Amino acid sequence: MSPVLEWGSTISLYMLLVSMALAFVRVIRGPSLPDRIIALDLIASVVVGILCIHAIRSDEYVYLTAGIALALIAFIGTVALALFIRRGAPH
Amino acid sequence: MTTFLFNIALALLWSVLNGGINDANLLVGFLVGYIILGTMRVSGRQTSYFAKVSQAVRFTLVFLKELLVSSVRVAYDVITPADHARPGVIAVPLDAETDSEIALLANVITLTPGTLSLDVSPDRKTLYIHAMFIDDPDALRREIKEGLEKRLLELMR
Amino acid sequence: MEAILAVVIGVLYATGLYLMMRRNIAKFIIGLALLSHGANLLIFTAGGLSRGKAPIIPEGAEAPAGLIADPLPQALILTAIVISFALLAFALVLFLRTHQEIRTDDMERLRSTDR
Amino acid sequence: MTSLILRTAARYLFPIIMLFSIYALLRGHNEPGGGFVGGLAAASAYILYALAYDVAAARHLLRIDSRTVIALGLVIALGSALVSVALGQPFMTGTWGELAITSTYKLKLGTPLFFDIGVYLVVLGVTVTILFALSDQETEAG
Amino acid sequence: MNAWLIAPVALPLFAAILSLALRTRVRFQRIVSVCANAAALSIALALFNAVRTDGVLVLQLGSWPAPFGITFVADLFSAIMLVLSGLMGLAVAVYGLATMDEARERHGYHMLFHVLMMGVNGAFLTGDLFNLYVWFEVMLMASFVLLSLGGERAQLEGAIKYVALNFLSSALFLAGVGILYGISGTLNMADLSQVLAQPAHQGIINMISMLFLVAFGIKAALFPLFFWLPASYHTPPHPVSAIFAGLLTKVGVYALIRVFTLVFRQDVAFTHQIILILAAFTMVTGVLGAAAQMDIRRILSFHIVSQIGYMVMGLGLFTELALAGSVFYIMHHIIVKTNLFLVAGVVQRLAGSNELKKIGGVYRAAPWLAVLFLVPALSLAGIPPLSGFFAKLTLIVDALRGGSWAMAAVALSVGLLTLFSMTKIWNEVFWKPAPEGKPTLPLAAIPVRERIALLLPIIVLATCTVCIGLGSGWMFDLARQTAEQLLDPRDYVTAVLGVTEAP
Amino acid sequence: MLLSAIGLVKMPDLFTRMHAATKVGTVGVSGIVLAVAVHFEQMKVAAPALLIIVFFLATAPIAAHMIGRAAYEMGVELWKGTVIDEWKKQKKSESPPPPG
Amino acid sequence: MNEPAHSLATSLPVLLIAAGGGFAVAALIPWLRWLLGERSTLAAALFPLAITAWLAAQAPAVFGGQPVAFRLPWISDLGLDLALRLDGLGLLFGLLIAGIGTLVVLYTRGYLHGHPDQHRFVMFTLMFMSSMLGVVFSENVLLLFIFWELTSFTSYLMIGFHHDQEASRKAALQALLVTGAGGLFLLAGLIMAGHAAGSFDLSGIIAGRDQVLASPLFPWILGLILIGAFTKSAQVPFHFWLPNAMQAPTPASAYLHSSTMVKAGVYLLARLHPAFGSSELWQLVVTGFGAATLLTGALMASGQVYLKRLLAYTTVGALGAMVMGLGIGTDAALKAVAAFLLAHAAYKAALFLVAGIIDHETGEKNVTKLGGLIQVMPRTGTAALVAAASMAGLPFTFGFIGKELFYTELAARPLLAAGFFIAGACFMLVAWQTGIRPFFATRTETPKHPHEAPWSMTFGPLLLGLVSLTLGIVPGLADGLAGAAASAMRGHPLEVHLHLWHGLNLPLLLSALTLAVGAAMIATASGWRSVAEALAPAARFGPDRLYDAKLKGLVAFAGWQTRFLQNGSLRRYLLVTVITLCALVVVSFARADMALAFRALSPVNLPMALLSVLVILSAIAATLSTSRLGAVAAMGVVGFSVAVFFIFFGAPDLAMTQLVVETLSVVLLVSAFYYLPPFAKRSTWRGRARDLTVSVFAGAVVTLLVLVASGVQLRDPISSYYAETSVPMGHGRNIVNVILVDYRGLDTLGEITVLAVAGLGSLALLKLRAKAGGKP
Ligand code: NA
Ligand code: NA
Repeated sequence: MSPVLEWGSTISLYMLLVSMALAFVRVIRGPSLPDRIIALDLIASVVVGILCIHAIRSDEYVYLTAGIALALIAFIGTVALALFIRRGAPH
Repeated sequence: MTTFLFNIALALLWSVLNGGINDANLLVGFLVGYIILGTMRVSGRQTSYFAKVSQAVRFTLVFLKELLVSSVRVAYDVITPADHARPGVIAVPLDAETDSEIALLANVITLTPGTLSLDVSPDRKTLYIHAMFIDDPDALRREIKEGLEKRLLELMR
Repeated sequence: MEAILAVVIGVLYATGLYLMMRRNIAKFIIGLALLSHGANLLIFTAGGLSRGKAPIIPEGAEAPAGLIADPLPQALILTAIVISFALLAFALVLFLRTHQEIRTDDMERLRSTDR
Repeated sequence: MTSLILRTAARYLFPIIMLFSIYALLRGHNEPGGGFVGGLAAASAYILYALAYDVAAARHLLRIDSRTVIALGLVIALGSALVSVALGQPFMTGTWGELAITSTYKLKLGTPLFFDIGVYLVVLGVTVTILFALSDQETEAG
Repeated sequence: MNAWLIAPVALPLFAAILSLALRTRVRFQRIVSVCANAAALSIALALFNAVRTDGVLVLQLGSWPAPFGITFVADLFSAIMLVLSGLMGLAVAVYGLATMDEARERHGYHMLFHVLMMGVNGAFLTGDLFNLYVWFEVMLMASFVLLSLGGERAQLEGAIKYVALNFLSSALFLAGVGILYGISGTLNMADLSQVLAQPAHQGIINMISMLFLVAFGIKAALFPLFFWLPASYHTPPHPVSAIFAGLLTKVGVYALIRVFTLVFRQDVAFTHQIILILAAFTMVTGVLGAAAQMDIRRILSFHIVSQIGYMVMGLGLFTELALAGSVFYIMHHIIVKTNLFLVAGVVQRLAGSNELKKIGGVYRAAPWLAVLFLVPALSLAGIPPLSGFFAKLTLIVDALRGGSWAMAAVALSVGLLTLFSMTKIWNEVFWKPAPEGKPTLPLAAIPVRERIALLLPIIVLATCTVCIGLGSGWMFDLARQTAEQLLDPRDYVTAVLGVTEAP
Repeated sequence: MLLSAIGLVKMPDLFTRMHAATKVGTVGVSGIVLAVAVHFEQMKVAAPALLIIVFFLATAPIAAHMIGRAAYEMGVELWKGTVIDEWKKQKKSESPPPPG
Repeated sequence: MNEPAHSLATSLPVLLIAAGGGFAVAALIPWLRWLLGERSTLAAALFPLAITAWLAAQAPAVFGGQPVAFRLPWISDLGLDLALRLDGLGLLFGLLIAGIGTLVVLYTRGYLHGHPDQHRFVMFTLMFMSSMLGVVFSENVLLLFIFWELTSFTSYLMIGFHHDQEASRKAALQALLVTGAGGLFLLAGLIMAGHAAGSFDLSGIIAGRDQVLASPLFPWILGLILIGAFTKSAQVPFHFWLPNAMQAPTPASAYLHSSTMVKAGVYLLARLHPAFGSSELWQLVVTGFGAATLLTGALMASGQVYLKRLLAYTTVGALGAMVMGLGIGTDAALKAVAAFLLAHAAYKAALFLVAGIIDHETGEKNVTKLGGLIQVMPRTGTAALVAAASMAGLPFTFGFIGKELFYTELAARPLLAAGFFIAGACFMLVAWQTGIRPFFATRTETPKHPHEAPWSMTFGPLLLGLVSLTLGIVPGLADGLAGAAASAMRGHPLEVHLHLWHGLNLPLLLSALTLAVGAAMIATASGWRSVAEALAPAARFGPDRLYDAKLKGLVAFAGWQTRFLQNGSLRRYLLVTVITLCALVVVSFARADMALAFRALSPVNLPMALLSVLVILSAIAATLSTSRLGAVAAMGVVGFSVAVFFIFFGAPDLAMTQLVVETLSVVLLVSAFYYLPPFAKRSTWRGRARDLTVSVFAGAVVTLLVLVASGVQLRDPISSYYAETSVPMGHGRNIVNVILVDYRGLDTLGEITVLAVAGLGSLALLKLRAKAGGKP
């Protein structure tokens, strides 16, 4: 692995992790439910990013399949959450 | 016809997933897609598809440009301490008619940073958009209608 | 790394158990999920953390090229994940039904069968 | 009324997700994937459809009762495990053969593959059953 | 015969699928249910016979050699358990014909029952620790649903506790398996037996063994882990209670015995001493719990706990005779306890309740039922010459021989308290006149076909109880041989692994 | 990606936060995925990598739309700097939105 | 005596039939009843009659020192064999049991005439008789115990025969629990004795008595066995159940509580006398308890007015006398016991049967309200008179012989003699009250108009009276029987020669004095009664009340314990479970005294460390979250982060599955939480703190486990095999998947079954209610 790639991927990785942490802050702080949902959605994206970075760093493309799965499916959770808050609970 | 095209698209997708466009992959992909669509029974209209390819390419390019430009704008707003945003919700009258047209337009608008489709009015004539930088609502409306919607409709019809 | 993960696992177990001891049905469910995560991570850690490659043999090869992660714990966890998903789903439905039937989500009020 | 945008997207995303699920299923023996993930992905597709439209529509899309899907999956899984018994080998012994689709493309078929298909169907059926049932609650409650 | 080892699992699964596919056709499901259970019993008997003549049977699933694949093993202990589960399955299936309501049947009662049997049989047969976990889950999931199916308030409340504590048990079991694999690199129990035989790292192995002890202890309803059982067992329909009472906790006991004779057997002075202490408390708290109850099934549920103590006591004493006592006790108790729950079902049918205060006069109304109750009840209390006496006798003889005075005292006095509970039921339900205005129906009030379905299993099981008592010599020899195999697992290990490493 | 996350934390209201999260997130992931495609230099890998982008582009806006709509309908407050709200006007003139 | 007895081939099965056949015959009775109606009772009487006859036929051989024996191996490893043996003691008891059994069955025909459950009573009687015969024929002590327990249980059924009455049920339960508890002590004692002696055969224990006596456990062995015997034979302080058991129908009382079951304890002591009789402990304890019982029974009897209670207390006293004799254990004492046993059985059974007739015919149980019955029931009166005379110890009855023998032995033991003397006087009083007064006092009105009872009922008392009289006049007839029995008690042959006239000696004097004092007591009977009534409140502190209090206390304690443990709070259950786990693991850890030895652990990876912090924080956030959705979201973060762990440690399959499952879980939770109310804070501060402490501790224990286990690798994992064979044999490159569908496909099969059940179960759970309608 070239040093550029090494550094680049490392930096990206840390950036992604920081993103995740920040998104997590939003999950915790809210204040509204949609805020939390967006943050969760973002975390899913970040995980895709991490998957890709890891694919590069370990030189294994097999992780990409997981990325595809997440890219395709993660939004369903978001949609469900959105529908949920829109409906409002019966209580 | 759309169904058939979609089926071909799925076959291609299959091949790509399976690591190469070759006869066997396409065949299997087509079969798989056929089965899926067969269970779905998506209704469609007659359209010429291949003629649209060039339009599609053009549209994609325009879209990518929009995407990048407004990304930078949002990013700028994010990293600079001051808030430049002038957000608001505007209504955009729609020329798009079919579900697919409306949906695609809405998604494209959402993907374009700075704008976010909120909802379509029940009569399907208006799209409500949240935008981050509204200097002139009418200008923005025009921008969307002339830029994205027109090209999109060209592509779809 | 094991030490850190051991702490993570411990925290997952602790929070999971704590939530399961709450009087709230919904919290119980969350606790259940956390505990499952803890158990999965535990198998993963105990099975040996390797920095090897994914246990997938390259195309054309007969055996993995170098060090690979132990595939067995992975298979076990996969099974466990699915089972705990099934359990979570069923527990959720069960609690939902209980709530509908008894009109409370307070665990401490579900005592009639012991008395 | 759910979102028109969502509904439209669901119509197009559904086959794509399904396709991916089958891909994950069939390639699982050699690449990441397999019956679990495939089945979960397929279920996600139906759930998306149910979220966008309603449960009835999704159920219609499935065409057969989700319980039948489960039964089918179990039958396939059990049947594939029993093939070897019929051949006088222990239960679940993998039995492999090749199916030539074209001259260059030979499909390697084995009972483990069919077993995985069974897994796929069960996972799909179960996930869909539970979520549909939960959503039915809603219709009844609402 | 080896290939047939899978049948006790595959057959119920097939029956379950069939019931699922034909879920609207209740009559058909019933036929499938009885046939499948009858076939399972036949297979179990054939396997048992084969084990007795040919020794340990082994099936390497998928043709993968042990310890790489999953191995099914039938030694005497497994074979006995299989026969018992087959017998209980058939008895309860027949009984269910008369008592199960069609709504439950349409919603999968039969399918769940088959799956339950599949899980139970799988647990008895597997020689692989993680596979055991899977069978536990199969069994548990089916039992969760069977327990809550119908959704009555009590059922739901009971099920929540059942689910919660059994989930915890599974999580601990899983953790134990994970850690054990981590240190030993294998999941095959025979292999584990060899790997762990080396003297190193006993402390860690002990710690892990405690995970298993608690995990299985919850399933077996050991003190102080039994809470889920009295909270739930009296809530579902009677056939469900009966099969739970007969088999489920015994799977926990089976697992305890299997694991603590095959895998964790290095530091007996520590591990088995703990087991012994828990067994004593289990007996006492269980029987006292029963003394405080005023409902037939609640009394019986607490007695399950108490009796589990006896079964585990043999493991704790860890001599050949004591283990033989445990095995004997299990054989006896499965039959007796199932039967008592079945009788409770008939009482419910005739008197309308299982609450002692609300019913009575069953002796007058249905004297034969009274006899059928007395046989298992007295056996449970250890009255000779019924099966329970010999089981207890074996354990007590061993405890006294080994100088475990306290254990012997506990075992004896708990027997008396059991008698107290059984006579309480007898007094209140059978002897006491029916309360004013709530006459108890005679057996003749039940339509003939249902009566046959209800009574036939009870009669058969009662006969078994008497036969085990009178033929206790033969049964004892069997238990003794089983204990011998358990105490010296060389046969088992050789059969599974092919060769035995020098320890 | 990081930008989007910072945005998520920093932006004053939900809607503006959403802009940050979904768009920049998508672009960020796309960039990384492109890097992957370039790194592996094979069709076999690049194609799935590109698919990730496609799928992201296909799904992210839907999610964003759903949240935005939900948030708006549940009445999450807009930032005080919001300049215009035409939907509200429209809604006021119409009957209240149909539930569910 | 101890050499293996030779068997009489033809006689073998008969012993077995005697000991077990009652159950088989009992099982036939419902059919007999269906065939013959009430006459089935008469048919049933043939069974005990046949046994009696057979036993009588064996007498010559047995008297000749040739016991009949029978042995089948049963559970030899436990020391349990089906070993039966008929010797002198067995013969004496056997004749009593089968003979009186015959009479009792006959009696039942009249006593329960028209009773719908008559046949059941006969069934119980036969079952009981067989059990009792089993006790006295058993050569193996464990077998003896089996029959012992059976007598407890069958007598339970007989005592509770009038089960519609609460008092009956209570008395039956009391008898069962007291004798059952005693049985447990007995079993423990017998097993320990068997272990000490190296044999569970009676002859083996006798042969190995030196080991037993030398064993440090001997006091325990003896104590345990004595408790068993004393409870059965109603010795002080366990005597209380016997009078209460008079709730039983009279034939049962006559059978169980006079002639047979209560004598099982005496029998056991007699049986074991050759083994333990030589120990001082035995002599002290057995004599002491016997004497105490004798006095207690006799004194308490003198205060009673109800027929059966009068008889019951004298039975207690008589049993005490026999036990006392066995405690003393000299040749003379044993001879006295043998004779007294026979005498007592004959007169007491007769009196009970008479009491039953009186009750049956007059409906009156109180002796002070009875009189003049001789006019209407002469046969009964005659029988009563003779029996009472025997009980009072008047000359020319066998009771006199028995008493004389006792005085012969006791002459040298003034204290015991005094006790026996007082008791004898009391017995006279009771004899008067029960056997003479109702018939010869002034005629009184009774609830029912009395008639002479049918022959089936009077036959028994008359025959027994005849026996008392005959043996009283020609005591030599009993020489053989008493001699054989005494020999068995002694352990070597004893000659017994019974004479009516021993000459003018001290025993005779004492007898005469007893008669005089007894007569005085009869004259002042009402006075004695008032004394007894005045003392009655003292019974509150007696063992009967103690039994009640103990039973109540037990149930109360059980209730408390159960409410405490099984209090319905899931939280409590979880706490206890978790604490148990922690305690056990920590104890193992502390015991092992090991250091945390880390294996070559993987190095700390900074991104992973960051991720770990994130997981921890989100887990805590999920815990603290006050909103349902917040908790779900935090849980989602945990799930995603765990997936990232999987990514980094080479598990793409896991990561993918985890991610998809997490997404679906969120959908699932959200769909379900929709129906659940928002979180409410319910626990108190203290409760939360306690839960938190325990949870954290549990977490720490898990951490400890992982840490400790990480340091150990006993062998290379088996998974290298998978890497080598996955492609060539599993035909797949994804090893994890090959494991799932091939190597460990069975796991997966089980797992999808779990899934299927979860799915179908959820559906059923949700739907079945919908069908039921009911609540919304
Ligand atoms: Na049980
Ligand atoms: Na059970």
